Amino acid sequence: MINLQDIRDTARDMLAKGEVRTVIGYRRGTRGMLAEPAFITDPAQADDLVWNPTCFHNLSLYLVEDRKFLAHLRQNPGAPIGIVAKGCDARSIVVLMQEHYFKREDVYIIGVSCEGTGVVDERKLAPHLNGFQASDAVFDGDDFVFTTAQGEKRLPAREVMADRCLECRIPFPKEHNLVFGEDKTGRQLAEPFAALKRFEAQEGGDRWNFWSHHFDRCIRCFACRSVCPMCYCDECVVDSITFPVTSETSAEEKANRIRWIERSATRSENITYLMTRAMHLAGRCTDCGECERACPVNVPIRLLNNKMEREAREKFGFEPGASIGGPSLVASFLDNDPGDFIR
Amino acid sequence: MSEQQDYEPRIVAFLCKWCSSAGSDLAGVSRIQYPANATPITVPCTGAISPMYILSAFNKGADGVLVSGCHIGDCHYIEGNFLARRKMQLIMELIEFIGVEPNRFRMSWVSAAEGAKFATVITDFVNDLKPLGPQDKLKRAEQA
Amino acid sequence: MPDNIYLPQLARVAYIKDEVYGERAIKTFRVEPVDGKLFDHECGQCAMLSIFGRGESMISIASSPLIREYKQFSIMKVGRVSSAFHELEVGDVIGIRGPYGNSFPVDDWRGKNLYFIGGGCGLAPIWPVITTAVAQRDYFKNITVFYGGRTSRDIMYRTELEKLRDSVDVHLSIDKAEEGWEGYCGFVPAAVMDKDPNPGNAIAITCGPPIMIKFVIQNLNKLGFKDEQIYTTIENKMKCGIGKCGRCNVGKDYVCVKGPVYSWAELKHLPEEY
Amino acid sequence: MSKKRTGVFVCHCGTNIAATVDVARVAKEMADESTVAFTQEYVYMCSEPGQESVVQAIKDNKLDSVVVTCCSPNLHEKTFRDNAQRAGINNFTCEIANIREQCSWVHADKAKGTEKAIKISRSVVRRVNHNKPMDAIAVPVTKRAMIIGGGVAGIQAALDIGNAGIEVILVEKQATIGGRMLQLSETFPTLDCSQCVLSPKMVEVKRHPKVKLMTYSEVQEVSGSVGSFQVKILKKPTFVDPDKCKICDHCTEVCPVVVPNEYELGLTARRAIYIPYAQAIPASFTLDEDACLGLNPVRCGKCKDVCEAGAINYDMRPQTVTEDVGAIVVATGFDLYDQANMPEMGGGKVEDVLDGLQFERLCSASGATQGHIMRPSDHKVPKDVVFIQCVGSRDPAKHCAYCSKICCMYTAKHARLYKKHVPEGRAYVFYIDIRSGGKGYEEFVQRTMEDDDTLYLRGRVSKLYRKDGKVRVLGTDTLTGQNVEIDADMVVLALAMVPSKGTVEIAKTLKIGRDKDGFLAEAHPKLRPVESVTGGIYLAGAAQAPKDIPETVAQAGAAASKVIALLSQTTLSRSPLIAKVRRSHCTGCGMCVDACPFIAIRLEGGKAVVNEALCEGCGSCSATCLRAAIDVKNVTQLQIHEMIEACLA
Amino acid sequence: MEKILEKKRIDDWIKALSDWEVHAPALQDGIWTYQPVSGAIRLDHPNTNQSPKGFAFPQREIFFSFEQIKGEPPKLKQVLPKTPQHAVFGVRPCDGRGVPRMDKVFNDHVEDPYYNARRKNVAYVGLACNKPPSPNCFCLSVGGSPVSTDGLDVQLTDMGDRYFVKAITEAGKALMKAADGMFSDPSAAEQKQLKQVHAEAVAHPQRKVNDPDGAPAKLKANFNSPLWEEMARACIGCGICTFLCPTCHCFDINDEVQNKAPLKGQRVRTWDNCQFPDFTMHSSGHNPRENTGARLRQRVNHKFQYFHENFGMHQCTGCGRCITGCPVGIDIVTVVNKVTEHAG
Repeated sequence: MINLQDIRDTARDMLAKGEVRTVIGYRRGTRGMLAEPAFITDPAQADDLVWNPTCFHNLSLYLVEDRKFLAHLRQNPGAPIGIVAKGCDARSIVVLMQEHYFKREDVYIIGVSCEGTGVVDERKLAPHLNGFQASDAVFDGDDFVFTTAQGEKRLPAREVMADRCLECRIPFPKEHNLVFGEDKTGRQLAEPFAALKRFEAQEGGDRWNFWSHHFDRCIRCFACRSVCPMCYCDECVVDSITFPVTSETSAEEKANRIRWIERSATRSENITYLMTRAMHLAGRCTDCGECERACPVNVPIRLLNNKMEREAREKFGFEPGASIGGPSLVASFLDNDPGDFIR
Repeated sequence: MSEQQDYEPRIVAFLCKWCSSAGSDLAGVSRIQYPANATPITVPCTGAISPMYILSAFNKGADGVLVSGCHIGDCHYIEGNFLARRKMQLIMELIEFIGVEPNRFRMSWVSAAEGAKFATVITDFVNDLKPLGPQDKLKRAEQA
Repeated sequence: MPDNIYLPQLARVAYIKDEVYGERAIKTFRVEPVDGKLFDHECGQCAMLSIFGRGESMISIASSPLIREYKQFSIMKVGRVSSAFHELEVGDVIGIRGPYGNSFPVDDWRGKNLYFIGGGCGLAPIWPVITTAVAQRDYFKNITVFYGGRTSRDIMYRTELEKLRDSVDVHLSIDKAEEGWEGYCGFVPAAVMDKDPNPGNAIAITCGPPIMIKFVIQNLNKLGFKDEQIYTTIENKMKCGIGKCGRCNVGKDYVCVKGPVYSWAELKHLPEEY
Repeated sequence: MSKKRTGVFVCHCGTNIAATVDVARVAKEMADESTVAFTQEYVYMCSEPGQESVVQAIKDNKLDSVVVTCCSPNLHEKTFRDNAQRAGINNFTCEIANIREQCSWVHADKAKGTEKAIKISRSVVRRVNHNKPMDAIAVPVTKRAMIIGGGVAGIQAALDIGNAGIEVILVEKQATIGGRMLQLSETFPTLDCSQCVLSPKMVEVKRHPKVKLMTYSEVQEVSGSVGSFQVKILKKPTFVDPDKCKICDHCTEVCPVVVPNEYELGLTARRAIYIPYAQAIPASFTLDEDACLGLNPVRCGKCKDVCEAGAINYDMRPQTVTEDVGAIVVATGFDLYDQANMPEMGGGKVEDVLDGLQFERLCSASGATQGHIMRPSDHKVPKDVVFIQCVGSRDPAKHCAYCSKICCMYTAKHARLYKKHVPEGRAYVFYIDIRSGGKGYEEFVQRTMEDDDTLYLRGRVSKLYRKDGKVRVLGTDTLTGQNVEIDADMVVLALAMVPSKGTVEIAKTLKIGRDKDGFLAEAHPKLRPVESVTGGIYLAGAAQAPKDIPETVAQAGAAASKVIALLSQTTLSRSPLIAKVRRSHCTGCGMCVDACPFIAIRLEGGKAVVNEALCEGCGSCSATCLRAAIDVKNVTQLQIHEMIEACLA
Repeated sequence: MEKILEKKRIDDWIKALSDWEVHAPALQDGIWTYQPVSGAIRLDHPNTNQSPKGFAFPQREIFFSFEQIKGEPPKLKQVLPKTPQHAVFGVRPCDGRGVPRMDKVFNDHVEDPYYNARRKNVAYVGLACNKPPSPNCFCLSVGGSPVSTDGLDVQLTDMGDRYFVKAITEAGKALMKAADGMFSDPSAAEQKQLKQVHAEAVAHPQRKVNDPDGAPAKLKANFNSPLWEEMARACIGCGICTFLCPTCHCFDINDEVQNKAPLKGQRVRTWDNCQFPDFTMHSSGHNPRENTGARLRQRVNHKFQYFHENFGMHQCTGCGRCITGCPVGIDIVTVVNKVTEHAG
């Protein structure tokens, strides 16, 4: 069991001593039970920190934001930034460091083991609450306990837990400066890629019907991209909502930005966007599940990323976020990579 | 049925400059006939082919996309085709995953000496594409 | 206004002149209607110009409203659409819709001294006022034009400015001294201070890079100009031109409708989002 | 920036293009492109008037870029780029659209051919819209050359280059230079002694002040490019100091190990310490590490004990040296087709069936039998000898499709040598037909047939096997239609020539292409026969194709003169089409650094930086970069995007 | 016109609307969206995932197509939408109140022909909220009400086994007339019940903007408050809040090219979003709203200050979608409250 107060004390301590300049963690939001990202700089606010089944955000996103902000101000980081990280989040941090986005010493990883559990999937939870909204959620062994207007609702965790947590192979932040909770690596509530397998079994020959339906529904709000710590590019190659302009940027360069897709959220363009994103996340996605959670229209984005993850694992023995010095998936190869698809 | 017979798949063929493009030149020098469905785009190396190109070609209406380069070990740039092999495998899997016919994407190794093989690769690809009909899944729809 | 405000009218490029070369090149275009006539405009108003296939861009109309035969635009090459404009040739057809925005209250300024203070490509938006005032020279008292570029090669409307000297005071400046340059050397705000214009019965109209405008206004204030006596134009990114697409607002005002012309008295109360 | 003004020049190539492509339509379609200011078609664009018209059109129409739609860029890209430059525009703004090899020659349907030609041309027009003028990169030339392979080709090339005053390194895998020619007894058609001709040249190599000889050495890695290669060479230890070795032969007398002698093609044996031939250069013994009991005085040490010169040193270790050279000649020679592939010829398992090289050694005065022809099984003089030509050659179904070129001649030579040694013997030659093009060659074969009374049988041998102490050869004489059955004392197979094992390896190391038969590919079969596809690497001898000695020597000389010409320049221009970083987009993730095969990219201040001297422009970086922050100049992602679009318009 | 419709007859009513294309909320893929009605409908939905604004302001609108042959002037072809008459069922009062706000935007100063062409063919059949359909509802705070008829053509009120059906506009009357016989006149008891239901609906607790009337002035006063940056710290700059909003109307205009030579393409309007960084970025790279704080302020101020200053009403209708949809918990109620409290 994780003692929340320990996390708070650690944060307060480190902030007070100036060992970290900020602790990025979770605090209670104002909309129901949901936690929201918290940026604690004042030791007195350390008690705002929470740890519960709604702490789903992959906070490493804000390490990226922090670096961008510092770069904008042309400032050096100074003291490291502290971050509360689950297993998947910590692996994202590893990938970011693998990609030199920041240095190890710039980050103080306050790891939190998911132990035998994971975060809640609001979509799975909704039917259980009969339209009511929970005001609080807590871990309790194998159960989650929700507080609602109608009283306490106890649900077996695995019934409402996010698929990715059920399938998680490494629910422990291996890379950390400090870790809370037990290392329960290897625990899986469902087999890896179970949702993917379910999908493949069930959709059989009719994948296209399934996917075209979802590709039609995408509204290209870019929440999947915005919420993803790996989508840190200053300009997205597929559909840009920003472009970096420096004094070196010529008018010609601006005029010649490639329009791989149109701005219209039509099927073909959505496919190209989502597929490119899946390709670009291959070997980098640590299955934090944020893209799918953030999607306002429930496009099953995670399946695409999962598919890539499984291919990389099975065909190339590649595990994303395994080590800071390791090679990236598409910039490396093995002599015996399979080639039987080539004619 | 007649429509199916008349249908001529449009193929974008990314050829590496050193092997497959040279191989296609050899096919030409040897006058080996093959269908005219594939328009070649010569790139320095298969390693230079971004998965974006494949997606974009389908987006712009290609019925099939071919990537062809040097045999493993023969890459003019030492290892470009190794890198390509990985990337192309991934994009192929992804395309298939969403329900696009896997036969719409093809990768082959054709050396500078394999003019006949180049012709065979194109011929086979065209023959495999014909029964699939036009690719309209990833294709940008014509509007108004 | 036409029924469909988004549908541009076709206009033919009748004349192109290179004003400034290099990375931040400026070209001047004159366009004439393909059929019928173009809309009438007032000093300071803008038009949305299209190159079909590339897109639209809001450009201030640089010709005087007194000229009905054509409209003139001076466009700096900065991005996608403006680069396309720089590829145009005489005879090419573009799209044009407008006019958009408010205008300089030129008629209210009759009998006053006018000071025009421009920098870089900021001469274009105030050029219709200058040329209109010169055309109606008798209506106004002294007219003075301050204009500066980074270098002598960045001075636009060079020959036109020389011609102006017949009827108005023209003070040209460049940022750094150059051989053969006889005008002022230094930034435009300093050039203004150098000539010490008198705020009495005067209106100052300024346009240029934001940082220039800021210091020009400070200096004008120092010289005794009241906020009501200072006019400027602002540019924000625009797409629709009619206050609907939502991006050009400064506070509650859509610049494409309520702007781009503001007196400093008005502008200083608006949020600094331009 | 004004609008691009591109000129499109459509070549008919006589009827080569015009027969299947409606060239007028191609020109018309191109004229519709917004950036095309001029189009023209002409019957032979590459002809002088054609080229002139291109130059004139560029000048007259103020064109800033050019697309010539014609044959493969391998043929005339340079021609037209030169013309562009002559007309005053940058040569990199000229591109070729290949509508011949990739279109008209391979399609018969004119409608479809025309459509495809339009797509190809349009894609190149769109590409050229974004071509940037650029200048070639000047690379300083290293005035040294390297020859890989010390056979007659390598020797000739080394001497020619050395004689031009250019330092040259000759790398040979074996313990001696000399190669296959050193194994031959006499050479056709003059029947002069092979070693007598070659030995002086070998000595000259050894003594030449400009030639650095590295025997028993192998090329391991090559990096760099034309004008500046870095070659890593492994020097295997010989355990004998060549300077001290007096070739007194005492060591072999005491060496207890006996292994087959590969120089005698296994016909005899040698010791673990040995000298390949008496004439070996360097004239020194070599200790075969694999065969030796252990390079350890405790275990054996006999050779070291008897060596008065103290030349033997067990402590020698493999050494890797790196040599900088500006050009490389590959002369790695041939092997004979493996008999194991030919079960109908006994698969190498039937006694007294020899290959041509073994027979050379039998005939050679320096060979195992001192020039006496004896059959290996019982050392008797063979009375009936069957020579079989085209073994493995000219058999596209099962073996090598090509003609090995020299077999007709050396078989005739063998028959004559045999008859000289065994005048009473009967020689039979099975042949398909006789190819004796060459000075004095036809006469030579005729003499063999007529003067030496050799029985030439036109036909193939279907089978041979050992029977009653002889080799029974079953064949057909297609001229008489009779089946022929000969009980031979010895059979000599004129096996096909194949690229040597070393050739296969070096092709991989150097990244030079091989042709369909595995020989090294020349850059152009007619116009650039001694150049590999890679700049600065040249080909000589049988590694490129089967050839005889005069041809080999001629090609070696040609390669040498190419090298001399190359190295006479102080700088070379390198293709400027290399990677360029868009710094505003680069996040410094380092994926390009990992993907670059040439270690040409590094991170500096959080951004990728390209080393222009090392970048080869392969584009692996650009396809790996997730944010299109790195591009190969003039093959940018934007250009590929435009080409894709044009192909599908 | 006030009528009673038995609940079970609602499908018959819809069947009778053969001149209309009827849409109603349906649960699909885990979210409620407006779908063409093909069978029975049930009007017990929470707030739909997206607002019904797309009926008049679709995410993609083709303005005109253009064609040009080299050397000739371009040919433009106006493409005004010709939509069938739509009847949109189950529109919540907050979304109903979005309609007049959108009408204002698209007709202020200049009329938008595309919006109007669609808008005139849409009738909104509203459904009063007996209880708040979303935990993030706050319509009462912004001048709305769970029983508001603003922007609606018909209002349905759920009264157990029947609907109280009230025509608000002529279009609404037409919808009811299409199935005249199915309705009965409300009894006095039913009238009373309606009042009762409505009163209860209004009494239901909701989330609350503390000082909606003071908001415009206070937001104006706090334009430069550091609070904006702080509150937007978690903002990821996606477009969810605006895409789901019933009154966000920002758009982009782009030329989509199908063929370059000869040129063929169309000018297209697509939804755009003030939270995207390039929304206001000048070509020069200068961006008046450079960071997430400025962009959050723009969204909130637009809803609660600028619109109010221009039209005398809050643009926000209190549907709560931006709160529910935000992946990082940015909560417009909290934001407005914090800023207004700060102004204190």
